[in-house]
Amino acid sequence: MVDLSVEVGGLRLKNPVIAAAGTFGFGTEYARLYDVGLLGGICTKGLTLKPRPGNPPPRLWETPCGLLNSIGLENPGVEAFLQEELPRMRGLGTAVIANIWGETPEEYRELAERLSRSDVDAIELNLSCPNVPGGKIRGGVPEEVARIVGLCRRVCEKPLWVKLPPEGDVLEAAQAAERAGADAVTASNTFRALAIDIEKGRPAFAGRIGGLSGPAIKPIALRVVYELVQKLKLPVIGCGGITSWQDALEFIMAGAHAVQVGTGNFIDPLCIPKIVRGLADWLAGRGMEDLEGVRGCAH
Amino acid sequence: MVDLSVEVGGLRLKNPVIAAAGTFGFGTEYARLYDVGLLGGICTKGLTLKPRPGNPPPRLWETPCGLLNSIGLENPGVEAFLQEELPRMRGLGTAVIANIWGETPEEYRELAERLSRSDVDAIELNLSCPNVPGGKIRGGVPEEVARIVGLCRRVCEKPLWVKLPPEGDVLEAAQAAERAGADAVTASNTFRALAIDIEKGRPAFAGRIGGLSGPAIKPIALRVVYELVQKLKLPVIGCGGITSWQDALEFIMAGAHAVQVGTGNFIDPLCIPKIVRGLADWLAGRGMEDLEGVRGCAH
Amino acid sequence: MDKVTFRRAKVLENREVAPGIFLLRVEGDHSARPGQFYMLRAWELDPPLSRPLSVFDLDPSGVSFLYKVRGRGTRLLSRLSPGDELAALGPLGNGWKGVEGRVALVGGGLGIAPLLLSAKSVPEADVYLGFPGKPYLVEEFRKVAEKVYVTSETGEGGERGLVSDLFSPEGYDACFACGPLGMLKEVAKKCREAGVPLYVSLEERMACGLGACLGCTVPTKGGPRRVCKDGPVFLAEEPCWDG
Amino acid sequence: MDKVTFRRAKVLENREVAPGIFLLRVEGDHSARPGQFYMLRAWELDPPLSRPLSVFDLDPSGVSFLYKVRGRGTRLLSRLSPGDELAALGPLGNGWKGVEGRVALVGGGLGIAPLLLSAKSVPEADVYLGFPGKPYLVEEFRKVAEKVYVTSETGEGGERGLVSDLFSPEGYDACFACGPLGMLKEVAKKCREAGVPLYVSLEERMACGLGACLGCTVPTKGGPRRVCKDGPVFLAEEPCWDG
Ligand SMILES: Cc1cc2nc3c(=O)[nH]c(=O)nc-3n(C[C@H](O)[C@H](O)[C@H](O)COP(=O)(O)OP(=O)(O)OC[C@H]3O[C@@H](n4cnc5c(N)ncnc54)[C@H](O)[C@@H]3O)c2cc1C
Ligand SMILES: Cc1cc2nc3c(=O)[nH]c(=O)nc-3n(C[C@H](O)[C@H](O)[C@H](O)COP(=O)(O)OP(=O)(O)OC[C@H]3O[C@@H](n4cnc5c(N)ncnc54)[C@H](O)[C@@H]3O)c2cc1C
Ligand SMILES: Cc1cc2nc3c(=O)[nH]c(=O)nc-3n(C[C@H](O)[C@H](O)[C@H](O)COP(=O)(O)O)c2cc1C
Ligand SMILES: Cc1cc2nc3c(=O)[nH]c(=O)nc-3n(C[C@H](O)[C@H](O)[C@H](O)COP(=O)(O)O)c2cc1C
Ligand code: FES
Ligand code: FES
Repeated sequence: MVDLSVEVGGLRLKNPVIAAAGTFGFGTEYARLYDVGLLGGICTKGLTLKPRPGNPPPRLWETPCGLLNSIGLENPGVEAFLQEELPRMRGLGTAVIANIWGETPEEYRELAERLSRSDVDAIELNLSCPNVPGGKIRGGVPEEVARIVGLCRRVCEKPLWVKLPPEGDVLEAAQAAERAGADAVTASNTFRALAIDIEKGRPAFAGRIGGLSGPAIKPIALRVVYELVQKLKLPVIGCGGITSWQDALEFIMAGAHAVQVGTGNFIDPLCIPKIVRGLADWLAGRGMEDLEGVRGCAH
Repeated sequence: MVDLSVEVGGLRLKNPVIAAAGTFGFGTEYARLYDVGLLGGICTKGLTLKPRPGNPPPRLWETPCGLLNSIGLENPGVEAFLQEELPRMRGLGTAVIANIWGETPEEYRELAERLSRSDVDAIELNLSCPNVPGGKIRGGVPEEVARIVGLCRRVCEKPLWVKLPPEGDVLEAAQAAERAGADAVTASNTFRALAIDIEKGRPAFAGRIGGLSGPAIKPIALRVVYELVQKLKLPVIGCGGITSWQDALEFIMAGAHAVQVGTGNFIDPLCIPKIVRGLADWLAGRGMEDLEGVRGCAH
Repeated sequence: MDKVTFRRAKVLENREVAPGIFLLRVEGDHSARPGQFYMLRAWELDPPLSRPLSVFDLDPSGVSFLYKVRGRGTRLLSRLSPGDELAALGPLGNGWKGVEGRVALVGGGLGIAPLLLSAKSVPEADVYLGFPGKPYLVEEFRKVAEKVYVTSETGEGGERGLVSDLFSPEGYDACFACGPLGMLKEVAKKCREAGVPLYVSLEERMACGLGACLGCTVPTKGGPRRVCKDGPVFLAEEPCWDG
Repeated sequence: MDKVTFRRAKVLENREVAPGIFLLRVEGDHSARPGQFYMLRAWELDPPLSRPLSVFDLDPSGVSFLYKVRGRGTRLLSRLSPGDELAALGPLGNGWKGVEGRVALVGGGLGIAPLLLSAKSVPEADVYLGFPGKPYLVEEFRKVAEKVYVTSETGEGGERGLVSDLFSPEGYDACFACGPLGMLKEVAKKCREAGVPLYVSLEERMACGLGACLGCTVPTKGGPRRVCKDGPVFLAEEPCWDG
């Protein structure tokens, strides 16, 4: 019998495939399509203290094998989440990871404190949103990471994951998160990128720079994970461009404890259960019982 | 009449579309297919002081809309280039830009000095090759850039272009190149990236990390150019994922003076002349005579 | 909440009914309310997103779509031949719930696509169809609605002019309009003046189609709304139109 | 230096001659020497690279290729129907210049692809074909060569066994072999012992196909060589084989 369950950053997941923040809403939307209890977990849309309306349209722009987005963290705010969304999410039968974003370190602390007293299974600090105009936090800068993680750690009993950008001093930022008490690192968020609407001669998005996700970024995201795993004691959750079990396996062979799938859900809405099944079949076909034997084998 | 000619970093080109280093050999290979005199210019394969055999196979690995390479700077060395390749290149009817790579700052100086006395039209310092094991130069580090460009500037009369990686402190590196006397900046080289061969459970390349190029990286490369143009006085030559005249126009609207096409040559070997024609037709269709009116319009 | 499926399905027909405009019929047991749509794809990773198309018609053997080749995705769709496969996610969106009484269905260009199903399900519906050139598929509408008014900008096969000029909301209990922004604004103005409730179908770029990614959100008087889930059909006064 | 072209061309035929193995015939005035190849593509940006396939045959109306579905690119090729378009760059590579006298052509699996053209152009050629299962296209070879020896690992339609076991270089002036590495090594050993010059066709991943990118370079006794331009045909002693 294959056992895909995994312990990652203080949290036991039934399998290592998690829906990435912002691509899976609060889980209920996809529940119309399939049993999302098959997932290892769901990261919520990024939550902020106050509700946010997000950016004006267009918010999406396609690039070759990639997706640029400029959502701007539209969300109902943490209180509405706790009252309306979380109870429904709890009924989905999978782990709930609250993804949060603050304009200041203090906002992160406040969010972490509030959520720590709630029913979520873990908290993921989004230190890396490329398209929030007011966003002063630079997740690639070790000092800022240390400050925010430290503040949150003190008020948060739940497993604390830190989601980093794929750019900047990623390794040093991850090490800063480690020292400040994080339980796991998610690598990575989207890449800062640009599209120009040549009809208009203007950037496609009002906020100009957007975040690039999808298969296009996979080889870079995989390299980031590979390098982090070599230097970090913390478990790494791989993310970026995963659309198949083969992609997921690449990240696991690079040393990831779990993976997150974002844009893959748009390419194939049944992507995550297919990945879970594919990993199980692959292991079974080799007579292996779990992923321990392959995790990090490519080092 | 549309005039696509452009002055970039001390060099007048008949049009702004240049073949990127390492993807177009020494020009003669593609001359079997079409008149490469249609190009704005050709950057040579990266030249080193001594001949280099490069890396073992495989050297290529496909990723979604992207190409990972681990060529390892195979080249015949600068002397063989000057004696055998350059005379033939001169007969092709387009500008010749010698792309060079040194293991140390002194090697760059020696190469620049040697080529400055030759018949090439410009020299491009490759400060950013991701897949040379001995490569200690980090083009994203401003101090190293300043040192190398300074050394080369002193011995080089030809236009001196500096090719940067898309990662690291790109802006500061570009500013360092500017201060040290560069004539133009090429942005960018490939991204450091990884593929794992899941059959083997090992990285696809013997040297593990390779360089990612092709359409996949276009939105990030474009963002890099956009940001550089805002802060730099030097002309910027855009490079990364260009395969169509629309792509080239995006870079020009972002402020690039010229563009380089690499992987695009593999996707469509007639790519560059099509881009040149497409830009001319687009301008003609709008009743415009040159690219001045659109360069940088997206800022 | 309706059940949504994501399935591979065989193409039964993909016929060019007018230059650059295709009628695509896909096999399977599909369902939809008027105004609902599917996300379709017939490619692997590039382009990454599926393309939203309104349900044009339903029949026991399948579902059909009417689309115009605009860019890469619709060009790829147009190359499908009978027997080829595509993948379809749907039915999506709130659709149009219909209303009591006399109803006008107004479509401009490809905006006619969601109207056939509406005409089929609303007993007293008049149909107004506006074409840029030679009209197409008008017969399909005549089969299900008594009054079908046709305009054409060139005058071929219909009254010369714009459908928004021809159309008058007087005497209707409700209207449903679909088409280019200019036309929608014009129709909205007339309906507002006549006090007739107008429903419009909006278009926005979509990634998930399910309401999860917030990629298709538009500002409305009631706050941000997702076109894919809260729409695509809105009461005309809701969206904050620029103008 | 031969002229190379890059052209769109219509598919005339794309027939599955054995499970997963297709014979693709493409329209146009094509040329090639034995052992030369084309880079083919029938997709836009993804996958980025074209696929190298040896010329199987030439006829006045076009050129044909014999290929096995291995991964994404060949799977996409296998979906082409007559009338569809693909793009072809070629002819590429040095090809095999042929030699005087009695020649043996040895092919294993898809390695038979470049041999038909050779058999057509070398007057005194014997052909050795090895198949994993049921043989295919053997008739084509019988039309152009007097002696065609066939092996099959299952014994169907030929002598049971491996072509490299059956084959003996005695009495030949030269050999040309094409197929999996194991087979090539075996044939090379026999030819070396018999003192018969052997030419082999190598395979490597390719980006440009023209000798410009150095993506297909392999180490040889004479230094690095590009399979696409200095090869794909090499004298067997040149490449540094791992073993
Ligand atoms: C709910 C809904 C129903 C629709 N129904 C129909 C229909 O029945 N018939 C029809 O012809 N068209 C319909 N459209 C528009 C259709 O989705 C677009 O024409 C199509 O997506 C264009 O894709 P493309 O790749 O050909 O164009 P491209 O310009 O290459 O597309 C690039 C990107 O822009 C998006 N995009 C481009 N135009 C539109 C648009 N008008 N609306 C939303 N996204 C767009 C694409 O989805 C893609 O992400 C509908 C749109 C929506 C939102
Ligand atoms: C000069 C030459 C002639 C060839 N002639 C034939 C032929 O006539 N018939 C035939 O069936 N095959 C031939 N091959 C092999 C054929 O090119 C590969 O099977 C094909 O490229 C696989 O592509 P894929 O997308 O299906 O496989 P994938 O595994 O998805 O391909 C992934 C990548 O690996 C490359 N690749 C995979 N296998 C090979 C290989 N064996 N050689 C080179 N690159 C490879 C692909 O080109 C691609 O870049 C030839 C190869 C070369 C170099
Ligand atoms: C539409 C969209 C919205 C996103 N919103 C968030 C978010 O709210 N918080 C966050 O941490 N990451 C967000 N992301 C980033 C993803 O969670 C993920 O890190 C990134 O897309 C890379 O993974 P992928 O290539 O699998 O999509 C968003 C991505 C997309 C495409
Ligand atoms: C096969 C290959 C070889 C390359 N060799 C060099 C080189 O020798 N010197 C260099 O500066 N850049 C080299 N590059 C980088 C390209 O010149 C270019 O900067 C990069 O590929 C991004 O552009 P593209 O997406 O258009 O390919 C090489 C790229 C490829 C794909
Ligand atoms: S398309 Fe994802 S929320 Fe509408
Ligand atoms: S494939 Fe480019 S050199 Fe051979």
